Amino acid sequence: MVAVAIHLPLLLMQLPLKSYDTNFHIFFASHYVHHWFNPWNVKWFAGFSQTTYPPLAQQWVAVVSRVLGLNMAYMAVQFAAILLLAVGVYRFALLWVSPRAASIAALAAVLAGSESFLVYSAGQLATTCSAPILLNALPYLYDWLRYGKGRSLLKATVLFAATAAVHHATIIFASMFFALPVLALAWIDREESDETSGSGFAARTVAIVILTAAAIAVVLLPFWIGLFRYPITQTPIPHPSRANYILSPQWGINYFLVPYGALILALPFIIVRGSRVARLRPLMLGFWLCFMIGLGGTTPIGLWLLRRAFDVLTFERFSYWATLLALPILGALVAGLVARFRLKAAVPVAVLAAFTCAMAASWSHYKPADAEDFNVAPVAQWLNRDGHDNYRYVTLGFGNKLSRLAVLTDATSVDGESNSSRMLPELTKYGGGALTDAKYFGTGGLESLRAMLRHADRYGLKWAIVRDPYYEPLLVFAGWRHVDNLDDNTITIWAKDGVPPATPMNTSQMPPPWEGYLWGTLPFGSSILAILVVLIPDKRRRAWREDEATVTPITQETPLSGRLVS
Amino acid sequence: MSLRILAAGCVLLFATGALADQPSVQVQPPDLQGSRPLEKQTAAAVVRDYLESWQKFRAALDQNQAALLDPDFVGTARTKLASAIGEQAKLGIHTHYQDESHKLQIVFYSPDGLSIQMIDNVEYDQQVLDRDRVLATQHVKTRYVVVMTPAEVRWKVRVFEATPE
Amino acid sequence: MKGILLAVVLFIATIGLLVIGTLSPIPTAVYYAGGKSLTRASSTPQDAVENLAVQIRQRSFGDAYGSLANRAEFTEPEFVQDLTGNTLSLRTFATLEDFETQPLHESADDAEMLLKLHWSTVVGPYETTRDLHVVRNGDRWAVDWPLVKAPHVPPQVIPVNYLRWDVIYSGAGDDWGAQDVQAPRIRIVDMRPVNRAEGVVVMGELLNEDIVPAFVGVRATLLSKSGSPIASEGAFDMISHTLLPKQVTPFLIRFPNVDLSQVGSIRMGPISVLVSASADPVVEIENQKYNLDPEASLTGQLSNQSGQTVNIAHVLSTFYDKNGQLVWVAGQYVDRALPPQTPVDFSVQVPEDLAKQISSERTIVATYSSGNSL
Amino acid sequence: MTLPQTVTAGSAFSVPTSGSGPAVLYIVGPDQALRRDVQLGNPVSIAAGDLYNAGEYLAIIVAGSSSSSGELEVTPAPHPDTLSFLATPSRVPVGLHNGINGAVYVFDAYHNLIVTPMPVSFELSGSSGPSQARTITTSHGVAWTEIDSASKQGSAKFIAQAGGIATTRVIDEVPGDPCGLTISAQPDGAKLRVQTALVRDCSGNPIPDGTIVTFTENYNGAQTTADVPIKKDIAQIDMPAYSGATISVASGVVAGNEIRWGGGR
Repeated sequence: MVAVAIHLPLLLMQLPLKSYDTNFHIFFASHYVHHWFNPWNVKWFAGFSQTTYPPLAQQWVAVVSRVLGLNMAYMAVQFAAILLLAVGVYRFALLWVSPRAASIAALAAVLAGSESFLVYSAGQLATTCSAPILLNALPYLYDWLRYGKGRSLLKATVLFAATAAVHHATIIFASMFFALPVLALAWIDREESDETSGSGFAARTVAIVILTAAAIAVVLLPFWIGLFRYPITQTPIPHPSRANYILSPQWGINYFLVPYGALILALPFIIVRGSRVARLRPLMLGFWLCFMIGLGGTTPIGLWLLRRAFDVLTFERFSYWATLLALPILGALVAGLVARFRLKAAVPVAVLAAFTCAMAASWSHYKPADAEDFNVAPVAQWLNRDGHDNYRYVTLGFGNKLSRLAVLTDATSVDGESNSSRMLPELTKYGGGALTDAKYFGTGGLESLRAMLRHADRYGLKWAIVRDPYYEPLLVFAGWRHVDNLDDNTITIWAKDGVPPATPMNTSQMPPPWEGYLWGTLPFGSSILAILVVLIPDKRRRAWREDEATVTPITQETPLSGRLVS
Repeated sequence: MSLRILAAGCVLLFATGALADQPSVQVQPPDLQGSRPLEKQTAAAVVRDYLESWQKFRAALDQNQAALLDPDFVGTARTKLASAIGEQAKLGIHTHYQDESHKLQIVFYSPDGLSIQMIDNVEYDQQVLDRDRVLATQHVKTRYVVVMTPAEVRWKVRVFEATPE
Repeated sequence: MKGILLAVVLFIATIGLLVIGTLSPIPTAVYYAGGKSLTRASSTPQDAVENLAVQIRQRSFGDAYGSLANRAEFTEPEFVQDLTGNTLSLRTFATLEDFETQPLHESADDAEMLLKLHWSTVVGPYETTRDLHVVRNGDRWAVDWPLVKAPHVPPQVIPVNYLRWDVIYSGAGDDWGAQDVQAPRIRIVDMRPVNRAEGVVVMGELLNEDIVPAFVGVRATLLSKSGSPIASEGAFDMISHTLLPKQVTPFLIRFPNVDLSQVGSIRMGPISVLVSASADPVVEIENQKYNLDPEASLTGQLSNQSGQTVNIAHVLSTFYDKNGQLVWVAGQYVDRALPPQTPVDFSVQVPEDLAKQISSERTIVATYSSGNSL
Repeated sequence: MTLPQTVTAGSAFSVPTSGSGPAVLYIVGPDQALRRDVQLGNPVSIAAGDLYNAGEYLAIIVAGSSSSSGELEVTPAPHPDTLSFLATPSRVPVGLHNGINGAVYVFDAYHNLIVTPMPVSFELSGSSGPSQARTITTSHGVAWTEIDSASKQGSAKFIAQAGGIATTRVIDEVPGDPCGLTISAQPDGAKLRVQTALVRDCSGNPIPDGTIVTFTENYNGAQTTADVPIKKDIAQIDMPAYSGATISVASGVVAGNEIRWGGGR
């Protein structure tokens, strides 16, 4: 109900459209609407394969868009993810703490600043959709490791595969932070109950690792093939989540204060509680490590552990995962406080939680992805008429409206927002992000833009659509002519004379048709299968919950929690 | 001399194409009016683009899709062909053209380089169909006067007219 | 007990990692923090200069101004104008990408430091150098900023008598045979390929032979000895794209990683488009002097003879040997705006290995004036 | 069905038919498709203006499941209605041999190219001097010519005429390169005002305003240059006044005189 009350209105207002990545996901989804089995998208980078990004969340947006349209379909899928997160956190927390604490953890998940930050500011649909699926998979992992139930093995494997189908980074990185503590927990609990031999436990572990790895490999096969054929070799692109948040406090606010909010006050207690209770230690350690990495460049630990990947990853998602890992312990803490101090605790905690959620949800208003909202429809109309779409275009100063424009126009661009999908050397060599934001990437971004403009003829790049006069001098000196104005002269169109019409490019990178069929079938199929297998009833579920309540160490070791449970 | 070699090359090229249901093509040496010399690359490009325009012409009249004409026809030729396609569609008929042979000769290259005129002695089969029912088939042997003008990356057919031989 | 110990270890580890990460930040963190290292107490002349550069890089002009020893000599806006220009210019949107310091002289109470600032701009990087006098003030050092005051343009009325061409085309649509104005006639009057370490460079000069302005570009395609294309590149910004009647522009086209021995022939593709244009601004290039020392360069001043400010100027120089053969083409963006009637210095660098061949030069200026693009 | 062998584009004609009962007549070609309901045994009338695109047509009569067909050739109307007159260039330097060319494609009222030979007259008449005229017979519907540009600048009318239809193009005959470019200098305060004499081409035509004249001053190893547009037939610039400086002038590839300031010419 809290999720409905808080997030449904915000999603109905389509608040995520202001975020960084929402339009990117909608653009990918719009391609799946028209070309479900053909991942080759000609609209960006002079042609690229969408197999470079796991498709499941976007495919669901595409499916739902048949009824709701793309924007609302995105909101619907995002809302489903939020609901699923509450369920996932509850089920995951039940592994560690009492049902009451788990309920509070689920409630906290809905109010978590990092969730709202990712949904409304970052627009990371894939991260926020994959984490709930992962969380829902973990109890089955525990079940399989503890009791060796075949159904749990099946459910865990399918859910892990579905997680991968939504987001590769979640399955590669987050699964470590989440699964290893669960593995340790199962081992601890096994020692206490002595139900399973060590070798049996090891065999189950190996079995599920192999099965899951195989399932993930198959479900995302075209993705892995693409990664193998074209490993990511591009120059790292700066991202402020890799800053030191103490030295760069503005980024500290953005990537630490806002996502964690009032949770920061609880961090010491989470460490203390997680350390004192043996059974919570794996979870606490997982949280601590994820938290430290989530601090980006504030500490060197991220660089030490991730090495080159440090310069490729962004770290707001680590803060998100750290929050989710902290929630069970937080739930127990809050449950204890409320039990002890009743309203005196409940009210301030509720106020802090509400403030955290409100701040993060409204952050996109205070620090918008684009300084100014504007309508790209006139630009799309211009590109779509009089044969303008025979040539490629580049936008300058469009921010994430680049994706919105790409949805609306038939014309193709040399630019795009999916950094891992880029193959053109002008884009990968210099360490700049999207050309439309070239100036924000310093020398690297501007070198990349100049290289692209230099090779305009090669790519049939005739139009530069400019919303930031900053770029005008470059266009003037590089031989582009101002040919038209749009939208009350706030957008100018520049043309390069003598450019031949665009021809298909990068076709050697085009996935063969069979990969397209796999891409259109397996990831989406994994989600359908996940829904079906989760519906298979679990006979021991109730008994397990009861067991869990009794073995929760909080009840045994702390008088506070003892009172809570009693 | 080079144009003769070109002509011979074209004959060879398109004669091999005949094996694959392609028309036979014979390019005769130009009999030029106009003061502008015709480079062999230009002559080859014009012939190539004209023969390609026949493929689009065939497809457009067969499928009643005027949009197929866009890459190859412009001006009067495009207007007239598109109008015929509209009339065909309205009458519920379509026409299948199968060109069997072309004998091409460039006869005029305007001094400004902005138009090339060509004579094509062509033989083709014309089959008029009412949906799938063949109404009539005729073997036609005629002469086309073709005027082509340069567009951005290719020559386009601007005048496409069958005339008495 | 074990749990408390773990918590203590984690707290210590956390604080330790935060301290390491802050005192010895990783390169990415340094980049976002705005400099080579953190600002720290200016206990040496080097620290003082580096702190100032970091503040400039972070565009914390207020802090930078506050740290200066001679701030009483000028106001903060004057200091900011010195760095960013008092009107729109290349400096306005330049970001300080990197800097270097070099001590020149140091005593107990003062020091001379060289500060090289590497700026990034939309048209490419440029570099400025400042000789800084650093003075000791107690246990702190502070920089005397050598302010270059923006030249004051006296109040005056400059008669506007510019020539302008406008073009009316026949309009869209396909009206074959209808008359339209033809593109301007242009001609490549000189062309020379040379082999350089970075690849082949094709340079030359292009003349607008017509009586109307031309918007021009040049493309070169290198062909192998068998006639197949090796590479095709355009002059990009190494050409003045707007050419008035009878005006000549140099051009330079780079082909990285190609050796001239591979090249059989070169196909040049000049293009010209008839455009609306203005004969203004006229920029006089005064006191051009070719210098061999300390580094080969052409220096001089640009003097804007029109009444309109030129925001960005691109100086393009063609260098010839004593036989009049083309030796090199070089360009330099001028980081300051050109106010009317006010000379502004420029310097065009020449490769050292070609320096001694140069006997004469010819320079033109391409200009950008804000709001004048259509 | 008895078809006429040829018909003129846009003209009326009739097709006699034999037999009885209702039928449908199709006339189908690449440029047009017609359908008429007919009563067999009666002639089918095609009204004037119904079949107007020249070309080869297939006429088909369909009666029930049977059909018969024949060829029909539509020829262009004999009278020109439109001339596509390609005249280039729009600007030409004066006194250029064969500098102006024109090509005319002759079309009838239905935009059919008239391929039967017919005379086309070309005439170039300038604001001064005699006009030049010639008549060319079309071949495959096209006639072309080349004409010298006049020696005096100005707008010339280039007229093509065929069968009473005339089309006019305007050719700007423009000055050639500057000829005898000379400069003089006068002190102007601390500066030196350098200006050209009236800038003319070799035929005495004034060079248009806006044409760039390059001034170069050399003094003591330093050089000052300026690209200056001609305004009101002269170009002028203020340059540093150094005694002993040499100042030269050029426009495009044409060099002018050189003067020495303070040291005489």
